[in-house]
Amino acid sequence: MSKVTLSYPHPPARPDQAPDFSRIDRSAPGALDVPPLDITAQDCWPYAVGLIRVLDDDGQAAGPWADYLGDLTADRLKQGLRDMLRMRAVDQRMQNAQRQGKTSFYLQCTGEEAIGCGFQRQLGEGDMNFPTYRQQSLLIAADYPLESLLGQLYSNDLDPLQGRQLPIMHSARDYGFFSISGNLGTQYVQAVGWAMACALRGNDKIAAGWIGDGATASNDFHSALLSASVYQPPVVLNVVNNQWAISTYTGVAAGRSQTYAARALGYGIPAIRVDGNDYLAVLAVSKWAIERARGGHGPVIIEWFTYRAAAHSTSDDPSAYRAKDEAAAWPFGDPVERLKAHMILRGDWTEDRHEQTWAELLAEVAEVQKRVEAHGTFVNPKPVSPAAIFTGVYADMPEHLRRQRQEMGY
Amino acid sequence: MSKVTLSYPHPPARPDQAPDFSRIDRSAPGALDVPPLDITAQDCWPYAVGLIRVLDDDGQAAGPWADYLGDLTADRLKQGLRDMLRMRAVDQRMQNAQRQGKTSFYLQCTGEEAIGCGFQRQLGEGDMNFPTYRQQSLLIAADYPLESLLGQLYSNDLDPLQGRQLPIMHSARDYGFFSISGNLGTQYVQAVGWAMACALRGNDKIAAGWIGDGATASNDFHSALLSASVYQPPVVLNVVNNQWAISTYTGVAAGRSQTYAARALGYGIPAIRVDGNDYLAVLAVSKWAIERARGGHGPVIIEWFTYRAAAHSTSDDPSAYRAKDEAAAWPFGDPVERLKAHMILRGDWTEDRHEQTWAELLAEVAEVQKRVEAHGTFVNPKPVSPAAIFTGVYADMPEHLRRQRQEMGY
Amino acid sequence: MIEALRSAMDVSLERDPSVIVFGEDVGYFGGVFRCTAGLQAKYGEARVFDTPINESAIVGLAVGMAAEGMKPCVEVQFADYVFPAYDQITQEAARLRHRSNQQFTCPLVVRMPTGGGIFGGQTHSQSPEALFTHVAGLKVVIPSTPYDAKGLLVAAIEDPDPVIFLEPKRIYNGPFYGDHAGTSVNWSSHPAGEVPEEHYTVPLGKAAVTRSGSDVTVLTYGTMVYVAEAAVKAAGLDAEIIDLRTLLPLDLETIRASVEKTGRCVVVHEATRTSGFGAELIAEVQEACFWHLKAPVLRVAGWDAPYPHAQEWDYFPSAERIARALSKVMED
Amino acid sequence: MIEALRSAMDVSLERDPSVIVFGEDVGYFGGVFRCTAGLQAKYGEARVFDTPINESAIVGLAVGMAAEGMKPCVEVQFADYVFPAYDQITQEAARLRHRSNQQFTCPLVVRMPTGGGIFGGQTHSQSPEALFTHVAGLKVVIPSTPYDAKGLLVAAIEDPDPVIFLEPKRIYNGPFYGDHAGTSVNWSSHPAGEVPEEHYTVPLGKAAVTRSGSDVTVLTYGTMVYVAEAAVKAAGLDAEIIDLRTLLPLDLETIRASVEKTGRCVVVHEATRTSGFGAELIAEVQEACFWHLKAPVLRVAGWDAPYPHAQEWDYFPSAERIARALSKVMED
Ligand SMILES: Cc1ncc(C[n+]2csc(CCOP(=O)(O)OP(=O)(O)O)c2C)c(N)n1
Ligand SMILES: Cc1ncc(C[n+]2csc(CCOP(=O)(O)OP(=O)(O)O)c2C)c(N)n1
Ligand SMILES: [Mg+2]
Ligand SMILES: [Mg+2]
Repeated sequence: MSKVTLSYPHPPARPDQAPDFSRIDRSAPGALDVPPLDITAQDCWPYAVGLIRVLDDDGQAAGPWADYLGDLTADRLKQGLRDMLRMRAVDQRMQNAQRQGKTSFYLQCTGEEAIGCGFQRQLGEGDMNFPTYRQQSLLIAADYPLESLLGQLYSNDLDPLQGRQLPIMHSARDYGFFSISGNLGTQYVQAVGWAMACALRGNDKIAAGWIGDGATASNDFHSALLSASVYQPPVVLNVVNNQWAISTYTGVAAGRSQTYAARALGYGIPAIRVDGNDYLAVLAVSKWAIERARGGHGPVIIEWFTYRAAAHSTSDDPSAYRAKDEAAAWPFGDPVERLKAHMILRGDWTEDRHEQTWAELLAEVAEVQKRVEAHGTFVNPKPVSPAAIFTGVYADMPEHLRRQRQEMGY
Repeated sequence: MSKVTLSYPHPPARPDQAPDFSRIDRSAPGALDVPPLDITAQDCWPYAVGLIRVLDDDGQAAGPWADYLGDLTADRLKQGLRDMLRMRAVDQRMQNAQRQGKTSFYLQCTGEEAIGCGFQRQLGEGDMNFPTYRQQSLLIAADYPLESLLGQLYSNDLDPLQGRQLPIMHSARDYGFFSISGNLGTQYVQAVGWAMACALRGNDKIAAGWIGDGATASNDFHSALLSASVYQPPVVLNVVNNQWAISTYTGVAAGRSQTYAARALGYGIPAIRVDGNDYLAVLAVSKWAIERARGGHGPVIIEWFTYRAAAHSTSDDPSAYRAKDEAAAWPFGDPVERLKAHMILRGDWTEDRHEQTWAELLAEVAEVQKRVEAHGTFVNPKPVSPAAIFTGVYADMPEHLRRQRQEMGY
Repeated sequence: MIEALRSAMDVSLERDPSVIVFGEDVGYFGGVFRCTAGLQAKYGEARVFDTPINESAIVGLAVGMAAEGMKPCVEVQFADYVFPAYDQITQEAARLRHRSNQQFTCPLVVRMPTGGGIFGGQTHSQSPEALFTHVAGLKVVIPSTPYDAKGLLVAAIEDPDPVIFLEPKRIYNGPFYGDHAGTSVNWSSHPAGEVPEEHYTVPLGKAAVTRSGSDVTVLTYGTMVYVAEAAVKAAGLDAEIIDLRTLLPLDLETIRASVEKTGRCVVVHEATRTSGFGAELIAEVQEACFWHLKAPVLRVAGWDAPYPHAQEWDYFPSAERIARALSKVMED
Repeated sequence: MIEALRSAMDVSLERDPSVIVFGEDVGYFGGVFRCTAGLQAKYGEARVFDTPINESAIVGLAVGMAAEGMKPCVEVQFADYVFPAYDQITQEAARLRHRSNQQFTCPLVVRMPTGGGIFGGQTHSQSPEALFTHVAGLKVVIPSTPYDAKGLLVAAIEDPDPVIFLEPKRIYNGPFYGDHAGTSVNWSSHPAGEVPEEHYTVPLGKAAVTRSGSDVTVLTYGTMVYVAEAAVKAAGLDAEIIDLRTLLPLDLETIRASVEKTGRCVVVHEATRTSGFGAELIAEVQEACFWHLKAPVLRVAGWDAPYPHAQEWDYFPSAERIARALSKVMED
């Protein structure tokens, strides 16, 4: 009898089972110190398999990373909370808009708001994110005009992309947000290329790559890590590990790798794993990583440990493949609730003000939504001219496209 | 002033400099023990950054890996030496044949003979290698008929591949040798797929993937490691690190990775680094790895540390990019010389017998060569029918190929 | 068509233990289009399983397995995502038999949803068939009915060579006549929507004449078979519509017979026009039927631009555009 | 042609600090074909450098750099090895301008030696141009003389959009008339072998009539320009030979003018026939010039099989095969 059998990674629970995160190690905040900016990959093992946390379960900020962050003003925290709430308001309303048939597609980042919101607030002018479709939070925290954001989602004349791209596939150069591709992974190595260009120009800008846990399996993840390891450009490579890739458990992308951060260590790139539902941990580690990159210490990988609380997209129903209420069972809670608790503990916030802010932001988004919808929705389309199909394929329109545009009647 | 500069890996010496391998760590044979077959990646760090050796500089076998190998008969050693010498004889003669214009292309594995020769002798019937173009040594040690080997190199009617492939791109299913592709890397993930098929059939066979240090940069290297990590098939993944990829120093493929073996650890695959110029170390580690795979303990990576003593191929002249006499300065010597020294030390061999064996093998190869050349060479071609272009594109020839064959006149 | 495809894999898994199905989300969940729903539960994880998101790994593993003698039928989630696997498909799978002089063969199927009409934007709408028809050693198949989908997929799985199997996702649930604003029709109302439960095959390499006529020949495949039907109706012509079903190898005989009869030809596909498969069809038609042709062969195809989201129906070759081409080709 | 290409990169590196050159073995060593020899020494490692063996990384990095505003000119060692980069080229570089509504653009050049005739076997001989001409957003260029090579490469580097730059390696050192057994000719003996040292461009999108004639039009490019010349001589016909130079966008005007004049056309390329670029040429020619055509347009192309090693000269489209097609097209 052969002793050989294949192995297939399984999630801790399927729909007929109770959520089970007992295998997840929850070391206390403060267990890991702040490494020097020039730490090498070799010394990074504890950070790559541990989890950097700042907020404890009671909402108290503690440990060396809290110290590293220094005293945060109440305004700074409110800004973070408002960013996350605004993000959530947009997600909720646009999810509904899609359900009402007003747009063809939507995709929420619920539960992951802290990551993009916190990271973006640490970036500088001219830095460039290479996001996936689930980093709309970067745009929110970059104060991207909601008109443009929603315009893209409705493919109407407020859409900066003239309706060309699927809703959620934003592009906003002036807000440090690279054009999203539907092809997973491709942006990751492009981020490294952009960062190399920054280094060659000596302009002190950095790039940030973003990728989901599932897409770390892509070839471009490898290409990116390899190139970053070889040329040492100023790039922060983010992995958002939200436990799922559509219906596929993160274990299928991880295999026997200890963590995604640990995989990066193999490439000789320092890597660090962070509680992505902890806004303060996000701020602290982002600050560290961005400073490191800008300071010429080379690339760094951050694995943001989080949970995709919502469905993959409006095309998806996770009840078919994962345990009911898994999100509620997530051992690291909800980023909004956790920051809120911290602020209340500090005396900077109250339940009432929270309710009030949420209502205010929902109203703000609703107001913008109404205005934007007047420019056309999926059920009441006022798309930009079909001639937009032909412009921008090339800088100058070649003859054959001119003929085709004519054939189309424009 | 920006603190950011890019980094470009450099070899220790260029043509105008003296060879310099001082940075290479040469721990003594015996420094590393034999890990249990079910060792995990996490415990593999010492093996992945160390170097397993058996033969010391005097030709003495020592340490736990020597013990693991057990007593080797003189015949076994002679077989190894003869394999390597036969390999070298073929390389020399075919290199010359190419220089004489008798074949379009050739490529030697000088200095790396121990690896394929030793590994192959530990494989079992039905195991399958997925080689690169520099593993002809696997064929030699599989007792592949020289007629077929040389027939392929001359693209004549003795070529099992009917002249279709570039010389050196062998294929020999019955000898456990998968069809070589000119596209670097592709075979590596195919090896994993074959191994999965073995596991699914429960046939106790294993697969062995082969890749050069340069080609570890390829996407398929990543795909292979990832898939092997996820499904845990019986596959031995070999990396032949011969310090060069054509003109490119191995550092360009390694980046800041400690070693190629260390990169594999990131994928959660046990990895081990071996002196590839030490025939006994090759035998020992191959035995261990193959036993491990066949025993159902999953994939394993071996980095064979060696040096490409010859040019990349007959199209290449390394004097343009690397230090003169670098091969001679290689701190781990020549595999033939080292095994010979060991055998002489054991009293199993003499300089005379060595000379005699070498002469004998050269004569054997020359004799076969003469016979094979009678079937046609590049200067005196007797290629198989051009109709071979059309057969085997598909199992059954479709109409359009039949028409084209007709048009060609066949 | 989804049930038909599932049934094809079901009967194949049942009959031949070397058949194996894998891809992204195809295992536990059963595929984002549900084509493999229930198969893992029925045949176990060793026969039907999920993979990491790496298309080159999916195909690369399949090549290794196929060489060993298994018959992998793998899914690429959208045809737009096949490109990371392009190297393994075109340089490896396609050539393994030839380069090894038949020592190793590569009987595998790569299934992928293709085409637009679902508001998927540029990365869920592409039609890359011509990028495979240029590659010797591959077969390229695209069904247009549930009956054909099952029969062709079974034949593809049983074929000894690698097959690219394109599934026009716009007609997964029912035929589509180009009227995107109208109500959608279900397969149950279509004769070819009926699919026998048992094993059968539809041979690769054979086209189907889905409407016979004498005025003009329409060469098309996939979703456009129905849009062409609508266009023919609109144009009021007695057109012959040929559903190619297999693009490589091409059933030139059926094409030739038709064009020799009608003397006119229009080629229709969703893919971008330049260097699309329509070009190959025209090259063959004009060579085979030159003396019968009464007018130039016209192409109706996707514009040479990325597939747009909002302007989808200006991009998608409409029945009106096809009808215009039909009328034009009749003018001469 | 190698010196011409090197000179094109040299003047571009000199003039524009955002030009950057990289690829496998292109740095210290100067490329396996020596096209970049001396450039690293002259411009430094930050401008000209070696990369790991990962074509998708090479192009992916270039896309990121180009988006930032640099002008990368990268080398893929052989066109046969471009496929790992196919995703980055076709899904990313080609569409970045369009999908971002011009926020980001992608001015990059991917250089690669293409074609056969050097006994390279199936992985050093392929001609993948048609796999790029189907992709909207790309330009596809292939020179046939040193003069054009330099001028086109400079134009490609200066072009605001991504350019696939195919270099027919068989004519790197001199024109090749298909007589593989004969002595090789050097560029020094050819008028277009002379290359000015200074900056100049040859515009993209313009074909060249390399021989004017009235009997028949030969559409071709790269190495086959010379083989076609030999064939025309052998056939004793007054053929017009058009060297397309840029395949996408195509110079249809020059083609149309010629075919309207001659009424006959033969298309020649090394790539496999089915769905090759010849198909596109024929589709356009028959549509544009139908009423002028006196005979079907014929294709002479590589057989639909992997490129063989020993049977290279049975595979490579020979002057005899072209001459046969020319005669055949004159028969009608
Ligand atoms: C190359 C490619 N393959 C497959 C897909 C289909 N796809 C879209 S999203 C997705 C899951 C991605 O999961 P992950 O990377 O974890 O990101 P998340 O959705 O969790 O944020 C898949 C498979 C794709 N877009 N691109
Ligand atoms: C995909 C691909 N890219 C580039 C090449 C060209 N090439 C052939 S061999 C080689 C170097 C390989 O070096 P390495 O993997 O270290 O193997 P070695 O020759 O040292 O045995 C290169 C770049 C190729 N064959 N395939
Ligand atoms: Mg995920
Ligand atoms: Mg090497």
